[in-house]
Amino acid sequence: MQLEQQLREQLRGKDILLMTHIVLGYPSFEVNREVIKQMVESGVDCIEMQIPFSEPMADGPVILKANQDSLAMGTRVDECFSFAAEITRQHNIPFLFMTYYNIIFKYGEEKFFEHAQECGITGLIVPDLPPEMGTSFLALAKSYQIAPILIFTPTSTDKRMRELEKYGNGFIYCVARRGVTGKKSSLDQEFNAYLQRCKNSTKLPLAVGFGIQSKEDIERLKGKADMAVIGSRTIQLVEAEGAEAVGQFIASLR
Amino acid sequence: MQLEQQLREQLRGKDILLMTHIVLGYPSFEVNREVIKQMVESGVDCIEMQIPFSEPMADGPVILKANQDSLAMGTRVDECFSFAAEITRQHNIPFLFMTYYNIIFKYGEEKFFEHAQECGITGLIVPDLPPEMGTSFLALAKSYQIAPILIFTPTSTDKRMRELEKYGNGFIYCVARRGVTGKKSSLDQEFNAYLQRCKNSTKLPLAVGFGIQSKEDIERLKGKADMAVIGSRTIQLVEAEGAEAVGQFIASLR
Amino acid sequence: MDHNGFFGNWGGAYIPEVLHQTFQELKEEYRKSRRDPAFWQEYISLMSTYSCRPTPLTYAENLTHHFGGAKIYIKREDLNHTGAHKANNVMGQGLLVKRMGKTRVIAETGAGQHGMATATMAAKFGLECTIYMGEEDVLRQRPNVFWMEKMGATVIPVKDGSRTLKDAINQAFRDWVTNVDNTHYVFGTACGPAPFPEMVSWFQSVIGNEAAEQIMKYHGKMPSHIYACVGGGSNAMGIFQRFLGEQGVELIGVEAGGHGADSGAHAIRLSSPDATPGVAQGYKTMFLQNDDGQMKHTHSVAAGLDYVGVSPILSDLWDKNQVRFESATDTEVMQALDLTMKKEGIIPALESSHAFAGAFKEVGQLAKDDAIIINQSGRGDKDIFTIAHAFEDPSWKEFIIDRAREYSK
Amino acid sequence: MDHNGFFGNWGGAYIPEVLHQTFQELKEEYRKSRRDPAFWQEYISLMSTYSCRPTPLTYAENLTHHFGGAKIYIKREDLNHTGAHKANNVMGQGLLVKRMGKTRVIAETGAGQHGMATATMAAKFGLECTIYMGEEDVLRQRPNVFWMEKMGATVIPVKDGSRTLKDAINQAFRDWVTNVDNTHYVFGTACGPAPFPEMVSWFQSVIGNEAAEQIMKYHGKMPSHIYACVGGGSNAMGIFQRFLGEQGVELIGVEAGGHGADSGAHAIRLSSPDATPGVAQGYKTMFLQNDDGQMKHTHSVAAGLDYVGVSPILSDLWDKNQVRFESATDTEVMQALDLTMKKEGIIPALESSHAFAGAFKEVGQLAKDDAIIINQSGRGDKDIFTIAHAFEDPSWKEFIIDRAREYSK
Ligand SMILES: Cc1ncc(COP(=O)(O)O)c(C=O)c1O
Ligand SMILES: Cc1ncc(COP(=O)(O)O)c(C=O)c1O
Repeated sequence: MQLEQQLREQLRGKDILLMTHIVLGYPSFEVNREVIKQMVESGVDCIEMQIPFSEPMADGPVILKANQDSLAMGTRVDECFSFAAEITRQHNIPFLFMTYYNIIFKYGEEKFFEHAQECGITGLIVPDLPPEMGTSFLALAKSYQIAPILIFTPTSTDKRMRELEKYGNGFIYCVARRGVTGKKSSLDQEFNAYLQRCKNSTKLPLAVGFGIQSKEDIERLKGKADMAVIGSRTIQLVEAEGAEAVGQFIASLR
Repeated sequence: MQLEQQLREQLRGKDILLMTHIVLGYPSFEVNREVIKQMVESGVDCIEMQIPFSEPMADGPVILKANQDSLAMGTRVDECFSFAAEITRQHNIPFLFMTYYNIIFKYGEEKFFEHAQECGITGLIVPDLPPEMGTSFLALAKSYQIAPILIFTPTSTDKRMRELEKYGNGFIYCVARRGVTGKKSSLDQEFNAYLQRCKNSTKLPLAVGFGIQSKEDIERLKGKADMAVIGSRTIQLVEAEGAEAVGQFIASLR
Repeated sequence: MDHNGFFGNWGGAYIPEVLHQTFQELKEEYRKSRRDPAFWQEYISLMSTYSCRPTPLTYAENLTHHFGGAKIYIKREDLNHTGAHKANNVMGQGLLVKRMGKTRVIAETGAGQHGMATATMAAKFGLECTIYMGEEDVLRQRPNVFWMEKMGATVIPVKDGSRTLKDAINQAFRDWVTNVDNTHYVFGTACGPAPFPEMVSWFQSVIGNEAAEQIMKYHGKMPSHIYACVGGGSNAMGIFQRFLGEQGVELIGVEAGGHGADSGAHAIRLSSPDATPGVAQGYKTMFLQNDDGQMKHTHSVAAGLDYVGVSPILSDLWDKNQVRFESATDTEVMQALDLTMKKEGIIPALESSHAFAGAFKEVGQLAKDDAIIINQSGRGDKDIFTIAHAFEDPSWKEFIIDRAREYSK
Repeated sequence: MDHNGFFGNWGGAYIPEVLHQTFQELKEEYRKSRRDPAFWQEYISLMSTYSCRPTPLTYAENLTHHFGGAKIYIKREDLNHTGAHKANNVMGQGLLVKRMGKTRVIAETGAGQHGMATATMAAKFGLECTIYMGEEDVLRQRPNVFWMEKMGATVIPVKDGSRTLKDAINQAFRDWVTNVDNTHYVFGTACGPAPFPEMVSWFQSVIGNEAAEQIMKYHGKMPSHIYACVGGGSNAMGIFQRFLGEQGVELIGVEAGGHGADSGAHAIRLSSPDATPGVAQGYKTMFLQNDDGQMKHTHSVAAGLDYVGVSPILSDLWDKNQVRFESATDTEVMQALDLTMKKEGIIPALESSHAFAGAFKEVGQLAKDDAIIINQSGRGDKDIFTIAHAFEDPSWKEFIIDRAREYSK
């Protein structure tokens, strides 16, 4: 409830919210720090921080490489927690963890939630954990008041959406298309129909992600979604032009 | 009968006869001519001239190579006949053709015998023609008065020897051991027993071949065989020391 | 399998939401087919006209005398079309694909055997086909890549991670979530999200069913031991299932010992303390991972065993002490291969040679009137580049150098 | 076969006298075995437990549709242990060797398949083994040499003559006459002195016997055409025999057209005027020879068809118009191979691909309700070096160059 309320408050006076994605430890925690600062200052409303995993099966080449490079430089899960604690103290927007289930499972589910809560994390995105596999996870999410972000996809039937929504909290993550992160999505008529179906299936705020890359994309989502998610694009930007370029890019999206 | 009589005549006054082997066209007909001359002058009693064949399955490496090289230089069957005609006119010892059956078959059996007779050839050694396969061959041999030389081997049973002898003429070629031409044979006790079996099986003169290489070998055969056959040894000698060396070598054997 | 795809504590289906619907359809088709005797009949008839089923059970007389213990029988999956048990699984899934009306298949491959089998099936069934193969494995198993391409498949070398089997699996999933509508992912072993572990084991069960009948016919009673190598676990499950619960039959899975259990360079999940429970590649099992849950690099001379996870069904049987797990090192495996070639004129795949090595360690102590079965999951002549290399055969090296000289001109 | 080993004008036993006795024993053992039903039973049981008999008959649905003519069935000798029909002959002779009490076997080999099969049999039967292989073939088929050596055989490259199959045969005979007491020469095809042509054909007859039963079961009537490649002629004899004299079954032997019938670079004995009757390698048949009776060089992309002679039994059937002979060029053969891989997921050996090429030229014109059988004598994955080379596959070349670089260090 915490996360949903916070987002709804932020939505007052804004057409649409912006969520961005960073991969922790890539290219370094240093750079993460700077990027987040710029994002927050440029008006990002929510940030998902990915704890890297060696097998990121739902990620495309950009984020996949970021995961691997981060791990190759020695990033540990505990460091991700410390970093989160630091960041959430500094910035007053919601921060989420995005990671694969094994990171949580191996850490110990309850311990993970406990630490996440201590670190000020308000939501969790776990792309390989459908609710059927997450009974204890969902129960813990409830007791630790951390929103489990469920995912709608273009292949989800209405029935499936209604089922997912029962477990969801904070917001629903609508992936814009089939596939992995990174490639551009065409936000066409078919997409609009799909988004309408999503809307009909939940009362939670709707975030749209996967391939959202430009002001134009975001304009198209206004009125149809509550939050736009920028993923791979900022990672590429940092790779190409450095952390400094992020602020300007984010500002240009609004 | 011609050949047998001639050999028996030559045997008068000699302990043992010598037969030598040359491969026609190897290293050239020129050299063949010189080698034969030296052989005859040094007292060789009989010469088998091999018409080369591309598949000399019963020959060892020395004669095999001689066959191949002769063919590679273009030796033709008709040249072998012309050469034989020339040589038999010049020298007054028996000359035989040795070759594989395909040469005869392809030439035409009757035509082959006719030409062989015209060229003064008195015997034929065909190592891949057992009498069962040679019905017409044996009949032609009889009518053209050319001796078909049959072969006894250490694996021949007494029964088989008696059978072979029925078809044989001129002499019997006892191969000294299992195997192909060229390698040294040990003329031991077992060999003596075998030679005795050969003797018991035929009234024809006995020639012993395969691996006879030295005066010592020939000494051992005296009294047991009628003729010793020198094969690969002279070919190697010509290769190593030239045609001139042959006369001295032959002389040294006696 | 419970309704969530678990076997005891293991298994499940940890899949991206975009695959939910396609898994529903797959499970439904699988359930229907499994209930339909005509399906199994069609499957058996396909396997006996296109592949060589039933595969023989060979009595290894010379090896038996050599070790002087129990009688050694070899189940000859190497005689399958394409040279390994992988054909059983692939042809079965091919029939399902036809029923589901999909037009494209994808697969991961380690040794190349599963890729070969899938490319073969795709050619036969007229399906489009893409094979993901770790770059390192592409290098190890080039001939298989050549044949896959010749059969019309596209082979994509995977350059991420450790560039082996697990990375090829991730990449195949990435393809699948993108092309889910027309594409079926032909999973190659008894791992991955449910229903794959059970479904693959079902298709492979033909091995054990035949073996049971054959051993009764030749030996008159059940075997005392059955040995199978364990990569993902499909050939092991294939032969084990029929004998589970048979009195007096011990089932032994042989894992890849690599440079040794203590070396860190191996792929031993169940018979060493190096693996811990985890969730990856869509399922929960014992994984070789670090304390953070990051997967470790593995090593085996056999590409097909060089994998971080293991069938959840085997983890369950291990939990329940119904299957014993052992390992064999690269060196032991090469020795077992050498002996088997010389004594029986049979060339097991490097993967299968693990089962032989495992059996050879024990068979001498077993009673002479008992029999054991070794599952020969595949043939080794595909592995010429690895095997000739591992034996350091000098004339092989010379031959390759000569060939290269010709190609470099 | 008459008592001198002739089939019409062809055959016989033109052997050095030293072999007379051993041939007597061989003929006697063969005659006894042929009369003894227990022998054939032992043979069939060996082949069904050690190799994969009966081999399947596969309906090639896609090829059938592609050509739009008669139904195409493929007899799958490629699924035999060691990958070719050669196993049938070798295992049969192995049983005879055991009965004769000999302890050593020798063989010639062209493609390497017969050598592989013989080395395998020798390992299984505990016999010493020496394989003669033309030097050129050693180069073409190095992997087979590696495996033969690994199975304990000694492989001797033959450097005489054209350094191919016929020279290996001569060399094997030279070994035989030397070691006749303990050695049996396992002749690899339906050629050579009697009783080999008939005896080898007898062992191979298992192919046609199975095929007849199978085609009746699947197709309900006899096939209209049967295609087999013809090197020495053993796989062709193997499948043809059973159908000789069957009404409406046409038998077609496909020879190696090499660079074309007019090129002089081929191995066409019966379907071109280039061959004439001759006697070599122990038997009388149609040989590719010059006017003096010297054997010519032959050429084929398939080592196993690259031979100057042909089975005397086939020459006789050709004389009597009971078998029709055609040829396929190297180019046609590569195309047929390519198509078969893509359409059916099956990789015929280059030798066998000749039978496919021959059939593909005709099958489109044949009635749809008829069926043809193509004898797939072996599998092509052994030929990777030749096939990848012939297709000029660039990544294959690169791979070889990389490997060589590693070995040259
Ligand atoms: C011949 C062979 N055996 C065994 C395996 C291991 O797989 P599994 O454990 O699923 O049988 C492979 C995998 O590629 C293989 O090719
Ligand atoms: C696969 C295969 N097919 C055919 C042949 C030709 O032999 P044959 O004509 O005796 O069947 C060979 C010979 O090596 C072979 O390996």
